[in-house]
Amino acid sequence: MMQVRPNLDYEGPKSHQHHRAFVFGFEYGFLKEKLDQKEAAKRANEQLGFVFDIGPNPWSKPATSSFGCKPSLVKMEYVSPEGLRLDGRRPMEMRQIRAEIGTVARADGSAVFEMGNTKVIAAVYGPREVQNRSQQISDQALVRCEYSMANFSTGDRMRKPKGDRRSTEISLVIRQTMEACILTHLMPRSQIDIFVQVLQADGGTRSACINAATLALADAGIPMRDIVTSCSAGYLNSTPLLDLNYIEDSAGGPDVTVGILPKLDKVTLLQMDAKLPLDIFENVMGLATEGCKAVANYIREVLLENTKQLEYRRGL
Amino acid sequence: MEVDREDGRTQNQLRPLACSRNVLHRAHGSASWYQGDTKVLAAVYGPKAGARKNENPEKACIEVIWKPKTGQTGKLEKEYEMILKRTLQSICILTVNPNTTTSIIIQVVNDDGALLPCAINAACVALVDAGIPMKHLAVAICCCVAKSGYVIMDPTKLEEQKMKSFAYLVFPNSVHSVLPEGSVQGEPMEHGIVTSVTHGIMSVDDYFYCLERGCAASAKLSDFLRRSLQRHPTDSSKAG
Amino acid sequence: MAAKPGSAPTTYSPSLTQKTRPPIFKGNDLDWVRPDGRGFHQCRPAFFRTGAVNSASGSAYAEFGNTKVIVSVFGPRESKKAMMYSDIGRLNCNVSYTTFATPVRGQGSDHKEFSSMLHKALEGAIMLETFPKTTVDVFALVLESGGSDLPVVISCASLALADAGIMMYDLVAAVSVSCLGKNLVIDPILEEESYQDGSLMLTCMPSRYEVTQLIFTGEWSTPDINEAMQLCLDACGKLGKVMRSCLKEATSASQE
Amino acid sequence: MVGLSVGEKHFIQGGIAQDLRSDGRKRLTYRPIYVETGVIPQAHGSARIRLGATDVIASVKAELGKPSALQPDKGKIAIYVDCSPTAAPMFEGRGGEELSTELSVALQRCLLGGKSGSAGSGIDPSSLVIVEGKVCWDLYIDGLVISSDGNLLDALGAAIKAALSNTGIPKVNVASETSGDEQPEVNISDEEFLQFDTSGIPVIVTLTKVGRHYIVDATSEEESQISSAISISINRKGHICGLTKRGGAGLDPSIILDMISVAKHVSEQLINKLDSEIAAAEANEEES
Amino acid sequence: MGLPNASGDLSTEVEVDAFRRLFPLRFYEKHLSESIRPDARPLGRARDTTIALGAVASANGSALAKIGSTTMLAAIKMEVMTPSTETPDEGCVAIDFHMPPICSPIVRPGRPAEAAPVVSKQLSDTILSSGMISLKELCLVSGKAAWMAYLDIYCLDADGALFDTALLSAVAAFSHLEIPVVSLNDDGKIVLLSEEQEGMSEREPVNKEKRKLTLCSIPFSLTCILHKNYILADPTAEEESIMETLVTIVLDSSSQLVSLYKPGGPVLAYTSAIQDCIAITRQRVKELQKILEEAISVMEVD
Repeated sequence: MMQVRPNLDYEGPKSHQHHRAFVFGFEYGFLKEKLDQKEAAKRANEQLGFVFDIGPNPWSKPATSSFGCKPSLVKMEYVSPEGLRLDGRRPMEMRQIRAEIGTVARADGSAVFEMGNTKVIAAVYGPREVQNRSQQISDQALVRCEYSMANFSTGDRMRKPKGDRRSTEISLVIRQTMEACILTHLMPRSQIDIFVQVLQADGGTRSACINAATLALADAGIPMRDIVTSCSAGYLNSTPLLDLNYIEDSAGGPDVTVGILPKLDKVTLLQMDAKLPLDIFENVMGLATEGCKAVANYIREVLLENTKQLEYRRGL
Repeated sequence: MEVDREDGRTQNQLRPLACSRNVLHRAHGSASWYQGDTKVLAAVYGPKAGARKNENPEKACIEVIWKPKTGQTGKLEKEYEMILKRTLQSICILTVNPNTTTSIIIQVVNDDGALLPCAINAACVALVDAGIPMKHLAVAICCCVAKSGYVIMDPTKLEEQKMKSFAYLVFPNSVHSVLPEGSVQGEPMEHGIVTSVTHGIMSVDDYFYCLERGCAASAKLSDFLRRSLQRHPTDSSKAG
Repeated sequence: MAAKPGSAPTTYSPSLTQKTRPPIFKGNDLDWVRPDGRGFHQCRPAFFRTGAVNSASGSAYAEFGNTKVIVSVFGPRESKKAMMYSDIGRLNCNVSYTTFATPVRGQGSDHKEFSSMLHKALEGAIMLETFPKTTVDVFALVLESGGSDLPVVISCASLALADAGIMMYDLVAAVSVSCLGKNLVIDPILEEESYQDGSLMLTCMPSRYEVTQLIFTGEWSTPDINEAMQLCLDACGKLGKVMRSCLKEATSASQE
Repeated sequence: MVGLSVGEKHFIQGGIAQDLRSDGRKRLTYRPIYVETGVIPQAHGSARIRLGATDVIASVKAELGKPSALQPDKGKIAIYVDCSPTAAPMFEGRGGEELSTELSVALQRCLLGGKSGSAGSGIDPSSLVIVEGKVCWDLYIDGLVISSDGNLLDALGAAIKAALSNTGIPKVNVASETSGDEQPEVNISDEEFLQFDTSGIPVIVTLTKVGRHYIVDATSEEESQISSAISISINRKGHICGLTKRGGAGLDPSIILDMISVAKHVSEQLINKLDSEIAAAEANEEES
Repeated sequence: MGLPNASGDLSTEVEVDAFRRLFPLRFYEKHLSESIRPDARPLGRARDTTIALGAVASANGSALAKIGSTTMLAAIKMEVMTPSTETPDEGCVAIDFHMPPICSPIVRPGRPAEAAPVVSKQLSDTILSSGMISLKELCLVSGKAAWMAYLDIYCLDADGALFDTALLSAVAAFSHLEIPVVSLNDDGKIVLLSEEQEGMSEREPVNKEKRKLTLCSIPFSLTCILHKNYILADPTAEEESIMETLVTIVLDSSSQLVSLYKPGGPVLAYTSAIQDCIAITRQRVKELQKILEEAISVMEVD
């Protein structure tokens, strides 16, 4: 089987004024056929190659940003007849991903993870002594997680107090997902803190946070069963769409977030809101899973590169 | 002095009473108490290890949480919590389980007048159901004073609003025991008031008249309470 | 019954018909008068009294013109926050306003900024090592705000600490100066503060001649800073004397 | 916050006394400053500053608002700082609030000047007014501490300065004159952006007094040795635009004046360094 | 120490203090059997009571009331609101009671005292149901504008009998209240008329007559402790914490019962005890009425 591999040589677009979708473009052709014959057949008619400058760009002008106002739910076209999405991506195309390890110097492990315009930082502290004695667990490590959003992360400046319901819920989701992959029994009576900070939110923050947390945990050298990677997919205009951005996410359609342990080939996280027929759900979930695998490959490469650097620095 | 009441009751007539206990499975003790359309559910948890906040090495602590039917707890609920707490503290034997906390949760199911008395009665049954040591039972009743001076018992919400003033009174249930009667100056114990809360202006004489009538009506309530407690916990009792 | 709970109608406080009040001074006009007729370098008469709150370990009341402040000190007592062992004591400060303190009805909430400033102004003067593992709480309530609130709170708090018998190196006196146009006015009132171009607040221990806290806003040149600081230091010295005599009176009164 | 042994404390203090700090710097040298602008695309202006292991982001967002009744000819500027728990576990939950408020207040004081808003302010609030008494820009400046290794205030001050230089506010055309209480209609231009004159924005220099000496740009190890510190904001003209004292111990007034003159000297170099870094970052951003 | 056997000898004084802390109830009962209280009061006597009107310049009406060392500061601010459609010609009174951390060692910042909302509710119930204020007097322009009187009471020092002192300060603040002269401007908003404008302004003030509220049947209250057969009037905080049965009686100036409040307590209140309490309260109401009248006359002389 062919590897789905992000184009690592490609340097990301410096200016978001000319934001384009380009990652995975060609490679995803294979995925598609494998995934969904019907979709592939539909797609066969389409032109190959990229068509730039299509669709409004939500990031271009903050003052007049369509980002703040929710697009109306009534029949909006999220996929053009040519089969392109609002930001110019194809339905099965992921946004560009980029990761960097070791961005917070004082943390035990840290990473930045970007999916298109979504950008999150994760920092891991621990394993260390449990701060609150009453929470100590005698036979395994205590994993804690806090998710917070920067005031400037959304289009409209948000002024939510810390610890609102959404943040608490996402904190819990991330904690449970990460707890499942950390070998907590190796570190009894200790505590591991995972802090994720969203710098820019453009849909899929949940997935981005989990990916960033995985990298940060790996950077901190915390023993894990496997890395966890996550990706979301949705279903709009009767088309399954991979890696929804904010506008697609707020369209109100179904949104499936999947987290997998790629090596063990197990699902650790599966969330969906809104309803979806079972057969379509399988398609969408399958698409998200493939996205996860693509992310996993990229993360593995980043980690490998990081290890090589470490080796080099040590003079090995 | 004949009074027309909307539901055709006489002045001293109470609404139909209903009481069932052990209605919740997770709680240590629970009860529901209906007075006409006013319905209150009470649950008791405890005695459990004392929370640090209200630790007392000599006495048990009682904590009341009042859940209104809708909305959030405001000042009114805080006041009710305080009155209930003080009332229940005075009927429980606190020295048996020192350094413990007993929580009583009151959930208002429906309010159709005389809410606080109804809640006190429900809490009382729930405490018995949980087996919390008590000195005696308490029965609570609401008396309304009209502008023309007559007094009615156990008003509905509509009557409560129409009347000039009303008083919530809590009387102790008479103790049938071998112990010497705990009374002073020759007055029987059930004439003493545990709690009294009034609202609106009334003359002092009106108040004493309320006391007298309330005390008489409380005897009926008291009987019902005793009867329903003697019954098997699961079957509910009804009275007219 | 009469009050309808839950329905809080929006209210406003009626304003004067004249749109804007004339500013208290004009541009570069050098001979304007302060609204209360004081000289530029003249402070308001200060009134202090200790022992205003019986249930506190120590307390003081201060009145500077319309600025009225009560400070209570509790402790040293057990730390409420489960803190780690510490061989020095903890100082906990809180400043709040009454709802009617300001001309427009406020929320009466805590003033976090002032709380932390009060903490910083006092911590250098208190011998924290004399009450290890425990906390001293300093709570201030501004009954009426008439300008220079923070300096009054700080001076009053140090008197309350003295009244509570907390060991200190010295009293802390605080004075602020406002810069209006080219003039420096000491101990500004609320109206002057709302027009100020810059301000300086200095808290010091008068007998030790040490500055515990210093805050500037606005644009200052070095000679201006020298002048303003000297002004404040002199005023703090005088204020220190008033505070000292208040304490002496209180002790002599209790001995009688 | 930082637990140090007696030996480590002596090492730091001794190094400072000998003008050679543990990272090889002199007492009055800053760590290298890295400036990156335009890091938050959806803001009107943003910048990220790294000072050793201290890493902060500042963003500027403008929203249309109404001027306050007291000052109808001025826009509003607000500074909020948030300490992300990624910087230190103690900022978790509400733990960072205290420091956040302290930093926000100090920055407001150091960068926005007095209440009248004209003197000592880096930005002239009257330049934000569109229609007097009716429409103005409300400028929200948000700071975020991502990683902290001392000297947060100076770093945030520099980040805000860089973010403001990076800021372009859309030009607004007032459609037609309206009378009375009506809000005038405004058109926000897509093409034309207004830049701020940022030359007047002061820089913040924090001088930490350790023993008898002052150091700039203290790391968190060094900050734990504070007897007292003074943060001074100084503009290009050499005027003091704000000052806050931190740390409890009392200081003799003459020492404060001495510290101010030292800070003035340091600020000249810092302003030049920062300006050239910002210019380089801007050029870098435009290039790509 | 108002102890009969405290002869100024330091060692006995320390012992008495220790006894008071260790066995507070026995300490009190010893006193009660002698018909005296530790602060040298007879059982039925209230502590010294003072009222100072106009303590806060920034409010429209204010008063400082002290009973013993319990101190309350009440202030009223008048704001304008649009009356509700059901009651177009009535204003509104909003009453709030605060216990800031300065008043007692029990209260900590951030966590409001348990007693505060309860006293707050009791106060607004009592004041509004007593009929002391006619809400119609607060009307400015029927259906358009009416006064909203914000009454905030701050406890500055808590030493028992919180409700009594708070009610006294509230009543005093209302009697000090001076309603500002206002007029209606062209936009339908109420604006303030300054004194020099009053004569020459083309706009007629809408409330020239109504500068003071007429207070009819003012309520006064007294809290008593029931302990065995003793009745202790006006308890201190220490007494309240030791003997837990409290009865608060509110009577108005025409001796009508506004509230009789006994929230539980180990001692049962029999008719005779209640009658005794009411009798003491009647006397206390007369006392308080006199103190309030004196405070007002002092104010008017100034």
